[in-house]
Amino acid sequence: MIPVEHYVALSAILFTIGGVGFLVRRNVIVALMSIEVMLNAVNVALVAFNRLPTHNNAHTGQVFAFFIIAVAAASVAVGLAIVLSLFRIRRTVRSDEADLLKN
Amino acid sequence: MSAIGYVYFYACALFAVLGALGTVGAKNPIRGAMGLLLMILSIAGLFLALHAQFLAAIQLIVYAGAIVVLFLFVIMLLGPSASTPSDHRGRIPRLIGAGLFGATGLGAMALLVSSSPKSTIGPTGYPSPTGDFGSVDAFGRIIFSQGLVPFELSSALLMVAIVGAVAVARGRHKSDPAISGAATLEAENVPHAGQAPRTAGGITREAP
Amino acid sequence: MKPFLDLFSQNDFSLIAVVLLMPLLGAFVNGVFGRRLGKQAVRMMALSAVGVSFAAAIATFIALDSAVDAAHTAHGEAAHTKLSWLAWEWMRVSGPNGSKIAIDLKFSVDALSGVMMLVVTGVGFLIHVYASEYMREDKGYWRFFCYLNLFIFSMLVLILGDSLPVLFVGWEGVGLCSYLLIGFWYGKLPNAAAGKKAFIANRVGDFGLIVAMFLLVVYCGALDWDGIQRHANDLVVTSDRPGPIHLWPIGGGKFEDYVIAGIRIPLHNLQPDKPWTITAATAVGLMLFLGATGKSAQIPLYVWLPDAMAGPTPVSALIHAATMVTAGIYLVCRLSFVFVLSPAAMIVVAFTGAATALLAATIAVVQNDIKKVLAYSTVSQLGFMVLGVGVGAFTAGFFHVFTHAFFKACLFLGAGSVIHAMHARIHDEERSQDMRNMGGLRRYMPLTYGTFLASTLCIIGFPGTSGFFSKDEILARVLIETPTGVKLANGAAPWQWPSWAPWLLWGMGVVAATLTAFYMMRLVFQTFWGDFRGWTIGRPSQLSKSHHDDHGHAEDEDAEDGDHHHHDDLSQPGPPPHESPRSMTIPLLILAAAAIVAGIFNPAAIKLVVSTFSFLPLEHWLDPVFSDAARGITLADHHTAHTRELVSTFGAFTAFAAGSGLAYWVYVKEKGKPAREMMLKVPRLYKLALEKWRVDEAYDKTVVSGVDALADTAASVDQGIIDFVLARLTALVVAATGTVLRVIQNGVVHVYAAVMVVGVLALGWFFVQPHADFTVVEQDGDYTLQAGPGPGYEFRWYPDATKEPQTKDFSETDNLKVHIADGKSQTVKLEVKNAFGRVGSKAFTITRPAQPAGAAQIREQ
Amino acid sequence: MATKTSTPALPPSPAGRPAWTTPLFVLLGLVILAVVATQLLGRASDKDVASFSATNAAIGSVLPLLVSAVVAWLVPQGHSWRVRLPIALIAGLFALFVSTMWPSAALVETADGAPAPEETSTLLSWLIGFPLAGAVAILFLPRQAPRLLKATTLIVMLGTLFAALPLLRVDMGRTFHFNHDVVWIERFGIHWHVALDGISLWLVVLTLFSTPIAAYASFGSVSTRIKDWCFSLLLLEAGMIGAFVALDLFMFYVFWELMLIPMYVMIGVWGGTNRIKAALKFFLYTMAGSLLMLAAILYLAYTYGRVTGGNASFDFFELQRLQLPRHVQLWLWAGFAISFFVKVPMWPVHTWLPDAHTEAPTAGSVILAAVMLKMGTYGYLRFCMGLFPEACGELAATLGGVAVLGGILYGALCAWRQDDVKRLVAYSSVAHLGYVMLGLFAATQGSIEGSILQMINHGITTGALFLLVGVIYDRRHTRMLDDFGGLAKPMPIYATLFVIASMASIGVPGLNGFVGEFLIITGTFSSDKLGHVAGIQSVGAALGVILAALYMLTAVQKMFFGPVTRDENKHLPDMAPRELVAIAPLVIAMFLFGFAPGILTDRMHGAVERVLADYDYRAKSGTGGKYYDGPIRIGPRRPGAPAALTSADGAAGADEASDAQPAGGSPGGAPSGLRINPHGAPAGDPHGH
Repeated sequence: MIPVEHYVALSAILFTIGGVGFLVRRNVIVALMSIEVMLNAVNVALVAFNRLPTHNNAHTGQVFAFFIIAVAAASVAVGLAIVLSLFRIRRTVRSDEADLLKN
Repeated sequence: MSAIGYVYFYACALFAVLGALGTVGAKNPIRGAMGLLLMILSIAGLFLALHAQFLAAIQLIVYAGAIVVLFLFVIMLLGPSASTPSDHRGRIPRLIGAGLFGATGLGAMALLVSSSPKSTIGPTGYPSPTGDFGSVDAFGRIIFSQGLVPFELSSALLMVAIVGAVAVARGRHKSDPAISGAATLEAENVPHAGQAPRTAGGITREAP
Repeated sequence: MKPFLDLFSQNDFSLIAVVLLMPLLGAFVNGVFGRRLGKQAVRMMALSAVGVSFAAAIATFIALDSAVDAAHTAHGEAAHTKLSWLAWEWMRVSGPNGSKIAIDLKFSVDALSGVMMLVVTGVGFLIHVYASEYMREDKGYWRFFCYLNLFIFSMLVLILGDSLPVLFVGWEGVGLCSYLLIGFWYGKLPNAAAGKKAFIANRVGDFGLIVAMFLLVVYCGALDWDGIQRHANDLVVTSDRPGPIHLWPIGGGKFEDYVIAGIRIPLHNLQPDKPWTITAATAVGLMLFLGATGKSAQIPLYVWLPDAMAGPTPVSALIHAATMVTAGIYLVCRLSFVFVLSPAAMIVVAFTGAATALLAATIAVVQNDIKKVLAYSTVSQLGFMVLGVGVGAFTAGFFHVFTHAFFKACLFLGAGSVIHAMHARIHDEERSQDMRNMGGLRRYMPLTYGTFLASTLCIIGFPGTSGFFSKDEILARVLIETPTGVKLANGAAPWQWPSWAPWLLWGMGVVAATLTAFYMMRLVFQTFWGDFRGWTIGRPSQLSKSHHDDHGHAEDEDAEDGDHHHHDDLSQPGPPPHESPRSMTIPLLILAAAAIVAGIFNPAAIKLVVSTFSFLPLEHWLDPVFSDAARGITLADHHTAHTRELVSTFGAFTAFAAGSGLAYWVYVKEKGKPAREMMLKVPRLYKLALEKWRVDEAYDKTVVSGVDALADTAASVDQGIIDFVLARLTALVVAATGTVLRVIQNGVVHVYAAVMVVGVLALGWFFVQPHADFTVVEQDGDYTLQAGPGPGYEFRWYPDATKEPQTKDFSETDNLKVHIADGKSQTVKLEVKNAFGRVGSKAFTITRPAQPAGAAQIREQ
Repeated sequence: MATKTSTPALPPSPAGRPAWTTPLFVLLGLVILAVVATQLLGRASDKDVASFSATNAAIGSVLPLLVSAVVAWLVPQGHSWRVRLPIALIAGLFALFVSTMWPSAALVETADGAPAPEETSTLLSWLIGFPLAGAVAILFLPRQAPRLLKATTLIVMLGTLFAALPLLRVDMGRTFHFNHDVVWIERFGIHWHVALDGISLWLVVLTLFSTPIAAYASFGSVSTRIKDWCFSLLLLEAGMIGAFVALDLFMFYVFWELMLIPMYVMIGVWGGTNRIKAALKFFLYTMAGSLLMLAAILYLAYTYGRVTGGNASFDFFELQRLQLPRHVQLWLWAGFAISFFVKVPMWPVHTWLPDAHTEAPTAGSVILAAVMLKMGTYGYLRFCMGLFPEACGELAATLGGVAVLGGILYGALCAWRQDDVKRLVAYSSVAHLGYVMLGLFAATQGSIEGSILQMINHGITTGALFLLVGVIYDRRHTRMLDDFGGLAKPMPIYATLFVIASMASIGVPGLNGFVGEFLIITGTFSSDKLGHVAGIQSVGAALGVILAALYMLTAVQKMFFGPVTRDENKHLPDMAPRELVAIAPLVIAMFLFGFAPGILTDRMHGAVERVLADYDYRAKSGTGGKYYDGPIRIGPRRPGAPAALTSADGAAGADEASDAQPAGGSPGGAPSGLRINPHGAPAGDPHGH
């Protein structure tokens, strides 16, 4: 059986990749996708921990992951709507052009 | 069994990491979306290995079926503008942040692995879960009993998200949404212009 | 009468309330309804108010007399008797050592205040009668009588108040009325300014009074007359707290070197070897006297009184000559037992009085304005009174107050009568009061002249008149009596007068008396003798009636400013000046008569001639009041006294004779030629005297401009420094910081995300690190240490840090109980391991003090 | 501005009106009769106390009616019923007030014999609630009906005033009354705790008294946004009352901030030309101070919870039990004191006051001067001296110097240099409150009573002055001294009232200003808290009386005397009925409290004694201050503290269960037997070990 640490390590790697992607990429769509990567990483960790014998077959982690998926769906929907809106205003999807707050 | 399990895990893990790297690294967002799809599929595989069959299904349906498609849809809608040329603006802080973030992530992982109790890692593995762990039945029982309120709230959240998405994406005015939206935002940046009628009331007192 | 008086008991003598409240009622009615009442009603209200008050005062005085007699028969000797009436408790102040001193709104009449009360209501009534005619044409008639009645009320409160704060109410009340009446014709700026000047000069005196009051509260623990008298000796206590007053270092503090940032400021150089102290009696005496100088127009605060003549003439007569200005002398007499404790304070009083008398007389000699001369003569006479009380001759000083009230009131009213007459043609205020425009008035105004002359004879000390007796008494007493104070509590004698002081004072007094005789006779000769210089006197038929009729004081309220400056065409002949109407002359006659005969109340000078003479009613009457003060006064022995009295009387007589003779020679014989020659010979000296020695200007240059500069500095510091630093500078700093921070806010989401990463990093580090902390609760040597919680914390306790831990492994036990014996200390250590397996530790040293009730001391290592 | 009423010259007919002379002499006779009658009655009273008190009671009930009637008759003809009726009512109210409050032995006797008046424990909460409810009600009224809005506001305010009358019927003694304690937020130990003692009584009464006056006066000059104005006024009143009666520090803070907002709005919306700047300055200064206070309050509450091992508590009496070492106490003291000093305002944080006053509308100035500044002095007296006596004692001498130099003298000098009447009065407030603070620092019975008296009197006097300045501002739209001159001619009544108010402000004895100053100065000199500088400080304070005359009389002279220099001023109308009615109660109060301050001080003796006993108990060792030294711990309750809901005595026993238990006691059942025997609980040292 695979030790849970492996899953956690995988989760950490995915999370880091997603985080770095979010920070480095300026394409808003890609940034959103990076966020999805991070959320998925978290899901992996949660589901893995849920397998630990200390949890007595409870579904806590899985339920949590389920809700995260729901929230991710919502965030993507709104996020992409914002991307469209931004594109309409600035004709770009580059996040560093989206500095309307600055002025 | 054990060996197959390892192989399966590592294969899925490898694909997941590759997919993630593809998502993050691809110049073309379409490729990024494909990478995301790859990662999602791999993770769904991992979920199966973790006795989370229902979740794996949900992962496929919601992520692969809805979210990735939505991404693709938007990318298509934007066309060539979706992929942006790189420039140097804000690159250094971004790289520093990314570096810090990466270092932290990896450091946290190292710390975790080094400090976790050795006894829990072992070849014996965990006992298989009893009954219908991870199945739709079991999941549904929990969702509709203990988790009913959050579940209903999540539906409300999705509702709100849909309405919000429609409202945001639709723009302000039906006629010429692009220009008028920009114009409104510009107008709001002009100080006080919008408040003129309100302050007038206060000033009238000074009139003798 | 007797059954009526029997209604009132000695301690609840509410007839005093009638005396007091009648004028108040008059003021109220005239003030609120006067505008609509019409002059007749206003006049009737005002006169009846003061009249009833006067009648009640007489009744009170009779009752007092019988009470004094009763006390006399009861004790076998004259005892201090008073009738009192308590309205209600006014307030309660903090005394020494947390005690509370009740201050009552209580009024009392004793021998001293009884006489003053009669003078104030009596003279006040006469002046009301006079004023009702004098002010007939004024639009502010009702206002005038409102103020005048209010003044009588305040003056009565001042006199009848049974404690210093109640006196202070009257004190300020008369000041307020004086302010309002000086500025009565407020349309003219100089009048308003003079009122303000008077009020502020008086306010300086009030400062002294307030200081004296709190000193008395702490030292005597009382503010009512009896209480102060009972505890007066506490004022010279030198030993225990509160002790003498430290002038330097202030309050008896100690200067030590002050080190700031390594720089030593040698403050110890300011520390004298022996602190400079004065007794509380001296301090109280000086402070009370500061109050008196304000109200009684002594150096240095006399400057307001001459300016105060801007008010209507009856006001000058009532307030600024007869009554209010004597309040200071009344105060000194009232608290004579405090003053005599301090010869040092007394010498200041005496010399201030003598100097004022002399200075004011020199100014009066050259003035041409009839009211100015009288004003300075008032200041000078007040100086005499102060000189009298300053040497301890309280009866003599007070007697001069009494006689002066009559003759000075009469003089002012006479002057008013003259001005009234002059106003027939000369409407300009300054010129209508100028003596150079008068002359020969005795032909046209015989009654005025007669009364004026009688009062003048009094003031210059014509033998046999009241002024002669009172002034001579003062001068004689200067030589006979010396305040020596009482022994201090430690047995030491207080500071004593130098032996030359009485003679110097006497000399100043005699010179001042000579000058008085000179300038007063000059006034009479210039005004009433010789030829009329105002205008050509022609037949009445040649004149239009209008000229004659509108001599009413044009300062009526509705007149436009400047309207009343008729261009008096004095080259045209006019009617002769006319005698004043009856309601003006009758008060004059009464006052003049009183002035002449008032001497019989204390004709001490007769004793020189008839040694067995002992008809001294006033002295006997006031004896109980001043008996307590007598212990601080040393009299010359009988023989010396007799000689000195003779010398003094001779001196006084010479002064009168020389002064008036000189005036006769200069102004009647030589028609003023010597005066003009003198004027030309020493023009600068003359000018200086005419300009009142430029004291006002000197005050302007020093005190006033000093305060001015201080105020300017304060105002500019307020705006320029405090407001700048606190408001504008902080705003500037905030704005600058904002400018700097705005650079970071570049609107790029990625940068924000990067910054967030840094924050998350810091937080993460905090959670990864374990934090060992605990609180200590003590209960009789049992110390309970409670560790603070944290994520996944496990604990290991070391009850003694130098020894082994309590348990070898980390456990969930988050508290530890240790017992520490008295006076012992112990170091306790805690190690904490968190979920990440990291270990932190913290150690405390707990010290339990030896005393059983003491608290534990915890020091962090 | 139609003033047909007062000035127009009724040309007095030379013969006068003989009809009037009769009443005059009737009056004269009446006074003599009254004196003789009291004399006879007084005789009788010696023999028979009962009959005297019965007479007294009869007089007490008839007197107000009589006074009203007489005053209505006395008001000069030419004034309409709109002046007569309110003034008669005001006079009647005052007569009632005096006859009930008169410190007389006979009355106390009856009070002792009869059962003590019932105390409604919720009364104070109602007093806060009425204006608050009124404010909410205003929101539902139509903006287009200004008369309705104004009437509602006034009715609510007067209703609150009348509802407060039972407060005056209770003999205050040493303790707190009308205690109302309900758990508000249980988790943090926050209570709704209101109670009243002899100190806050008068401040509450002052608030209730001056707010309707300000409101009524303002309705003549404020014409825009009436709805918002009424709302602000009512909210402000609720906030001020709440702050004066709150004994829970959290609650106090809430009300403290609550009253800030309406005032900010009032200055910012209805103010003068620089109103925005002034409002911002006012807000920032006060806010900066109050945030420090918030931090200190939170620290105290948290520490309390930590030390007792139970919940945190914001209750004043509980927090008073904390014994804090020097370094802690000084910081906490600073947090509180700076907040209060800003509000007072003390030098050097006073510069917001002139700006705020100058720009505020008249009613805003009146309320600001009359009540809000007292918040600072009251806060210092209640909270700083109650919670940190050692720190107060240690710094008293220094701060006394600041109060004298920076407040009394510096404020007066600055006032002298102002060209703007409102600024002048504002700086005079700085000087007057310097006296108040000096009295508090001196901390003797007399000086504290004097300080409270001075707070009330300053409220009355300065309130009146601001009202009067508002009157002339409404006519001329300027406040510059140079724009006036000779106003006594066109506006005699106005001039008279202004001079009376100035004299009260100067501190002429017989008017109210004097008593407080005198008590403070004598109290300061006899104080042992100020060390060796007590003498020089009281002399400095006495010097202030000269300067007060200087600046006030300069202003009076420039405004009213001399020739009328400007044509605009020649035909100004005199006081309008509304203005007269608004100012009348203040003028009556000036005379009343000048001659009978006992009415006020009688009720505060006990409370001041208690405050001093608490204060002296810990700070008695004089300027050094004998601090408790050691870890923070909790002491026993002070006597006189009402039994609070918090069972802190149980909590002090460190029972862990207090989390589960609703902090002792039941929230619903406010203890009924709260009224502590006013003569019990001696001032002794309860810690006597």
